[in-house]
Amino acid sequence: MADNIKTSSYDALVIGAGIAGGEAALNLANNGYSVLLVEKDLSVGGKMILLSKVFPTLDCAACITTPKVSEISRHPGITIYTGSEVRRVVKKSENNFEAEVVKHPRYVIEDDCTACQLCEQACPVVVKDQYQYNLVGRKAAFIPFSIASPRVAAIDIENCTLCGACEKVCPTKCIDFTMEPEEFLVSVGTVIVATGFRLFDPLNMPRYGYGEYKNVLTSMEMERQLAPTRPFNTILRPGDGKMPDKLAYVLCTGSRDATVGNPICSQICCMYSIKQAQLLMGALPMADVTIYYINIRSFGKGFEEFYEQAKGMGVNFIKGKIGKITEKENGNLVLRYEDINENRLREAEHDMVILSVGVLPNPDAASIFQGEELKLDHLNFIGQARPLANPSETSIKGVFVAGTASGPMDIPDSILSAGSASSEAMSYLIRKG
Amino acid sequence: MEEAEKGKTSRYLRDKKGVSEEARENLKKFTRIRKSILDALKEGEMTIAQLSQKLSMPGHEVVFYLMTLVKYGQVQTGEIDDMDEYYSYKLKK
Amino acid sequence: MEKKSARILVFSTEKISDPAIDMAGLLKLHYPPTVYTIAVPCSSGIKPRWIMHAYEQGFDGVFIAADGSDCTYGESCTEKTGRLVEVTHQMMKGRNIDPARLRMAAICSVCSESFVKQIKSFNQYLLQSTKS
Amino acid sequence: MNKRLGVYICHCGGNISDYVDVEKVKESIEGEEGVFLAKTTMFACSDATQKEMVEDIRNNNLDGLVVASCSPKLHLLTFRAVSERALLNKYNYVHANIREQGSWAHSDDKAGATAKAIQLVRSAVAKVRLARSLDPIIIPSKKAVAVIGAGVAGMRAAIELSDMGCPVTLIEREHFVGGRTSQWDILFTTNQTGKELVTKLYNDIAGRDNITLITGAEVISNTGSIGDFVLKIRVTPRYIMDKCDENNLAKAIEVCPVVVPDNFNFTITSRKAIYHNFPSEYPHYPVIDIENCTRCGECEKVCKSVDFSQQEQIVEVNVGSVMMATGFDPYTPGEGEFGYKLSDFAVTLPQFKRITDLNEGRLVYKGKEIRNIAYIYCVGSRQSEGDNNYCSRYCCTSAIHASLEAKRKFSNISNFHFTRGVRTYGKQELLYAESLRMGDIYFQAYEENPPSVDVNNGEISVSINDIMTGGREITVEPDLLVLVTGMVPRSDNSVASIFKLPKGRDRFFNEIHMKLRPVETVIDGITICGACQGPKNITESVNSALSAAAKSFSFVNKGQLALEPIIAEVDKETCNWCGKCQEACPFDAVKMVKEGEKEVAVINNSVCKGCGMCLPVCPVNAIDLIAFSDNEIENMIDALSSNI
Amino acid sequence: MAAVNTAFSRELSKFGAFDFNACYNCGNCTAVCSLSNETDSFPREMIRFSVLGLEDDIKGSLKPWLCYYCGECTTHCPQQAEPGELMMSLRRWLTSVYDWTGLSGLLYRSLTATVAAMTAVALGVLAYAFHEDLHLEKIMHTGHLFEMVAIAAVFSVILLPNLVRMWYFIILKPGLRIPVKKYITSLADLFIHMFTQKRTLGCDDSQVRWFEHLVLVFGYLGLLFTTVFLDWFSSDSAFVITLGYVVSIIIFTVTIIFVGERIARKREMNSKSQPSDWMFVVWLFLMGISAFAVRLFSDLGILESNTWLYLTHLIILAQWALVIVPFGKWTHFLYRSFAMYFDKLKKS
Repeated sequence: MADNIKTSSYDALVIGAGIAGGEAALNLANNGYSVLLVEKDLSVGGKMILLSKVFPTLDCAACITTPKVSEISRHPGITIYTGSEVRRVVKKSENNFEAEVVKHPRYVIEDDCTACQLCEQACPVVVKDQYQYNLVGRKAAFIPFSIASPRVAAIDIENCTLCGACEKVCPTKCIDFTMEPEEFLVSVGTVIVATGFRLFDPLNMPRYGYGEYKNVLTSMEMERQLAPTRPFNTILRPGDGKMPDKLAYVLCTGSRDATVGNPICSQICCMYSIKQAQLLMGALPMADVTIYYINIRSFGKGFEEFYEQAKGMGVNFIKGKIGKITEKENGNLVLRYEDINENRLREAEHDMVILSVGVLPNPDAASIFQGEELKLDHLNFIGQARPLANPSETSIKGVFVAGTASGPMDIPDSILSAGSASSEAMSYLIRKG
Repeated sequence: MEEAEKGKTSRYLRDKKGVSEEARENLKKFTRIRKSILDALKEGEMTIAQLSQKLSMPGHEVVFYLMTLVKYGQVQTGEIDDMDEYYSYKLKK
Repeated sequence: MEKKSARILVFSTEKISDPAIDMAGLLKLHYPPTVYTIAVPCSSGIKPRWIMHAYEQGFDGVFIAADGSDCTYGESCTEKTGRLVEVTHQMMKGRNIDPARLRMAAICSVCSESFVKQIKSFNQYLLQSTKS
Repeated sequence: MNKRLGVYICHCGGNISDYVDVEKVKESIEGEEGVFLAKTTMFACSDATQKEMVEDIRNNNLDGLVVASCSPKLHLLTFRAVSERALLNKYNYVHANIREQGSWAHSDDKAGATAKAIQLVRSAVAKVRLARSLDPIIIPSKKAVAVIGAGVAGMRAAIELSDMGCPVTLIEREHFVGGRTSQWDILFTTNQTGKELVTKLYNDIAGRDNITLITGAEVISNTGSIGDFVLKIRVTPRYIMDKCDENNLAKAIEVCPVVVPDNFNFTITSRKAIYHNFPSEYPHYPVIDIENCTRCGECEKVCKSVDFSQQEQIVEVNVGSVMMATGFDPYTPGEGEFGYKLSDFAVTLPQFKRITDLNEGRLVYKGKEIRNIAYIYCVGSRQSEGDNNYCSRYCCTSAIHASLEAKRKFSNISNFHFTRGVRTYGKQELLYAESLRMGDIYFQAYEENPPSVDVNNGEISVSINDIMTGGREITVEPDLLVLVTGMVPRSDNSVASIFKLPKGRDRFFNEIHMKLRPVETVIDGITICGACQGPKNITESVNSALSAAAKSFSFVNKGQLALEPIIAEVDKETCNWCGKCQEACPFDAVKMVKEGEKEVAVINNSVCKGCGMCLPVCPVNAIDLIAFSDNEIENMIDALSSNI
Repeated sequence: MAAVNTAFSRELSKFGAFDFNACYNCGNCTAVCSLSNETDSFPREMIRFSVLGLEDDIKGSLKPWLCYYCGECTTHCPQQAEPGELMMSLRRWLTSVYDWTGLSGLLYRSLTATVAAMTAVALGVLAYAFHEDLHLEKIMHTGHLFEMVAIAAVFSVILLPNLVRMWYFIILKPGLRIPVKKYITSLADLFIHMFTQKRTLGCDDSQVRWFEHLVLVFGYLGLLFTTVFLDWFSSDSAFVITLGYVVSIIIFTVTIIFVGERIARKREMNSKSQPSDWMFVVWLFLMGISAFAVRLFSDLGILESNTWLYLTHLIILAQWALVIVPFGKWTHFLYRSFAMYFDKLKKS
């Protein structure tokens, strides 16, 4: 393999092409720097591109993301590797980092694919569609989602039966199973870590019955049901296909909860739940939506007004954390909680429950840095060396952090943090160390 | 290794690494379920609850596979019932 | 032949009301297909003569989907749009055109439902008034 | 007139073609005047189709392009870029929205949707026939940035810009730098003090040649726009010479007979007319508050550095971009609002922070030792009646942090928090948890039923119907009542009105788009950051400051700028200056110019935003907006009203 | 209108409560508690009262006695505010409130005082024994007499007045009026709860705990009955002798299990044991095993030469009867049953 390693150099390496990484890359490129943007997923845009609408403006997430994404993908200063991983980053000296990047085979020649989807039609295999959060299936030959960028097919080699049907129908003959992983050795002047966050997995909270009770969903699953490219084309209970009319949001699922190891507030769940509640009131005019909360944290610009607006629309807000959920025979769910206002234990029946899952650190990022250690904070987010005056500095000089890799934040804050990281990266490059 | 012919490369990889049992099983399962759902719908429109009963398949599995068939254009959504609760589904002509 | 729907020309604004009209489509909120939209930068930049031209070309009504207080070009937008509507109303009276065939409403960037409601009622009005 | 047009009608993978007969649209458009080729495509935005368009344009020498697809908000820029790649001027591209305003809006009426699509495409064709090739307006841009406000955001931005090699003028209205941060003692997250942070930043700034710091300075006018702002700045002198003996100055302060409330300490203490805020304040030497000075001359007697002959100066600064970092004011409660002004022992949170900073060992205020402290939250924020509907974001954490610091610094402190629901978002939650564990007591009420304050013979009592205790009325009699005041926009609005900066509903400066362009304003070349944009803590302010620095830098770093050429145009023949357009223009882009004998209106290309507000007011119809001319609009209307 | 008393949480910490100030009032503890219901929602309310120091409200509440400490609340508390332990501590505190002598509170708060009291009783027994020249028969006779007198005295002088005080706080002070007839018709509940603790069955954890407890109660009452009324140590009846062996075996096996669990900290409720909890179960064990040994030695005819054994048993017995029963954890047995009784009365 050693002979096949390609070498190249850029001014900056940005790890993660979510909204923060994308913004940071654009800022750098717009100021004349060359950027390598590496994304482990098949499409850029991170979690945001999969959202329905965004608070508090209710802009459609895709409509904000796609112009950015297309600007990123067309920018002559930005090279994007999707389906790729940064294996190792070593700091050789100031303004001189060496990174090992592996591009996993997509088994489709990107330049030749016209996204005609004939391969997808032809493929006989159906597996869970991770981009629809497993609510429906997808083929083993597939385009990740309709607004994916690049909008190019890929083969899910784990599940492919290598029947060759896709190859037969492909008009441009762009499917190629002989592809091998490509390795790149890249030298860069600075690195921006924008590896984002993980969502809390509610399987770790068995008392909420997620996984066992099919009508208990995570907020991200609901987000997909509400998105323009939604899986059911309407909102249905995954348990039996019923249109729900009494929905509940369980806030602080996996946040502010020491028993699951996450004592901090995830900062976004209150607002995205309020947003989803508003969208649900629009999509299902007859439905009741109740939000069970400990404290509503609508702290940002326009957030409090957005919360008031939801109350005005008739969303119920009940102060009390849900203790446990049980399922009835008809698939409805009984939620047990203490209504703090009434100082009383209550049980409420809902036909669909959405767990507003919190933000957890993404542990992958730190381990790729060799030599100098990229320090994490005590919550396992990327540590900020000087959080007040230099919020994007990390323990390694010349490595900067953008977005939720350093802690929970909403989209505007992620974008500002990306601006901050790119700004510091630029002055680091100009200063020469 | 000889160069695989363009458009027939799947064979190359099949020879090289084979296909996992899991992937095969998964394909068989889907093919079987798809057939059973499509056969059931040949008899007429059905709701998910009805399909679930007829095929003795848990509701959530019916939702998953049926919606996948809707997504790939083999089944289409019909009318919603009077209670505005369940849609019925039919074969796409 | 009786018309099913009135011909309405909508002046929307690129940054504020046009996105709302887009969203109406996205949400599949239906309105008559004889409603056409021309997007301009700001509702206070619509010339009365364009509106008059539309009537001459057979449009039953003109609807200004104004920026309202959200206008990115400044707070004076509402007032200025109001003034041009006033001027146009005068011109319409001069030519014996029912002033109610010009309507204006502030449509914010997420006011899809309100847009559709407005258009439907305008359409109703126009159908009724042309019948009589 | 464009004669060779290419028209592409998109299926959008069924999104359009399921409801609109795209083939029919294509057929009916083929016969239109000037249409050279018409095609349908599955996805117009796919790379493959884009490549095809480029080739079609080049091979056929097309001079106009229409794509009928989704909303222009999504892909206008995409197809403009396609035109450019085909060497066709991008303003010869016109977008027709037949999805959001076609197939989707009329999915209930396929025939109607198809008819509408045809007319929409025809009107786009009518427009593109008249389209002109336009070049962006290129203007030189001065490689320098003015940062207004030397608080933590402004200082940090200045350093960053300086690092990027961009000269900076840092303008501070006060005589000392550091803004609000210099007023705080220990800060949350790092345990640094505000003073330490400001000191570090100041030293950093002082060591740089390309940052000019002007204190006591106020921007009084701007005659310029992006790339070339010309700011006039009034600089109030310190009345003290640069090189001065500190001992003598200390004496001068001592002898000054004038005593006024000290705003640095939020008026809880007083100072002299010659003063500095704290001993190591930056810049190092004091200043004479000339408004309150009686010119008694006592200070001159003990200190040679005092110099009353210094004069106010007007400085002119020329920069390519301006950054606003003017910060916030703490909310001032109304008289009687939660007992404010009714008792000496009702203070605001900023005052409380100064009180704890100024005390050592025991917490004493106005001669009384303070043991029990009550905090009322959301004072001036989340008002159900009042102007401030918004949440001020920082105050929960700030109050909890201040109360914990008081507890750590002084013995026997009990804290009682009267909240509206604690909002320690993110990692700040840990502070709340710590506060609870330290025994602080929290109450909560909703907006309808806020806590009430009684002042009786100087004794304060605070009562609340605590929802966490089943709505029971609970009363605390504190020694000190702290009103946790929120952030409000600066009361002095003069800078904003000079630049005509728009404000949001909350009266803070408004960005163009919270997510797409979060630090830019509708006034090109002016960026905003820190708390002048809305409540923020220090980290958040700095993040926005650095973002704004990068943005401002991008306006100036290339030495020139390209501006959108869609602006107003005056027909000098028809115009006979009446001034109405000038009145209508919100950006001051119209000037009267004498052309020989005639007075005519002239548009300043680099200032005009192309809103068109000047169009309808012209009594002789002498103004058109490029790309929205009478001819274009009327032809579009004609096309829309044509028969199918 | 209520005033806050921050001193109370410091006071409560002496009874074993800790970290309950961390509570942010989410109500999760109440929601996961299977004994909590719409009419009686706890433990959060009790935590809140404790944080604010609303002593009167706690005194007037039966909720601390309605909790059987399965530990679910503590396991799931997002703030790790130890609600279960708080409820336990409130029971200890209430015991001290009900106790007119004030000794309960002293013993709970101070380990030194407890050790001193236990030592004093032991020394008293020894002093008496030496006074009688270690004459076994005499001592045994007095021992049996002591048992009867102690039970009567402790109950009438200490426990009965304390129950009246409890009644005062729960029923009289809040101004509840309950017809006498109700007192009589509700008695059944008192006894059912006293002997079966059937409420524990509603708890979420395994029912083994309830069964063990039930067996222990019957074992304990059986031993009491056999030794005091059937005079087991001196009896010749084969039935009585066997019965005594059986019940004492029950006591020490069950208590061994309990001690083992406490050491292993298997259950949430076991993880934060206070000295009073240890003492209760250890002394119960010692009682069982020493009584067993005394009778065994007597049957083997070697008790005469082992006077120390009976003395040990008597010391344990005296400590039990004079310290643990009137002032220690034993009282929970009584107060809990009466709590259920009063609860029934209140709701009538």
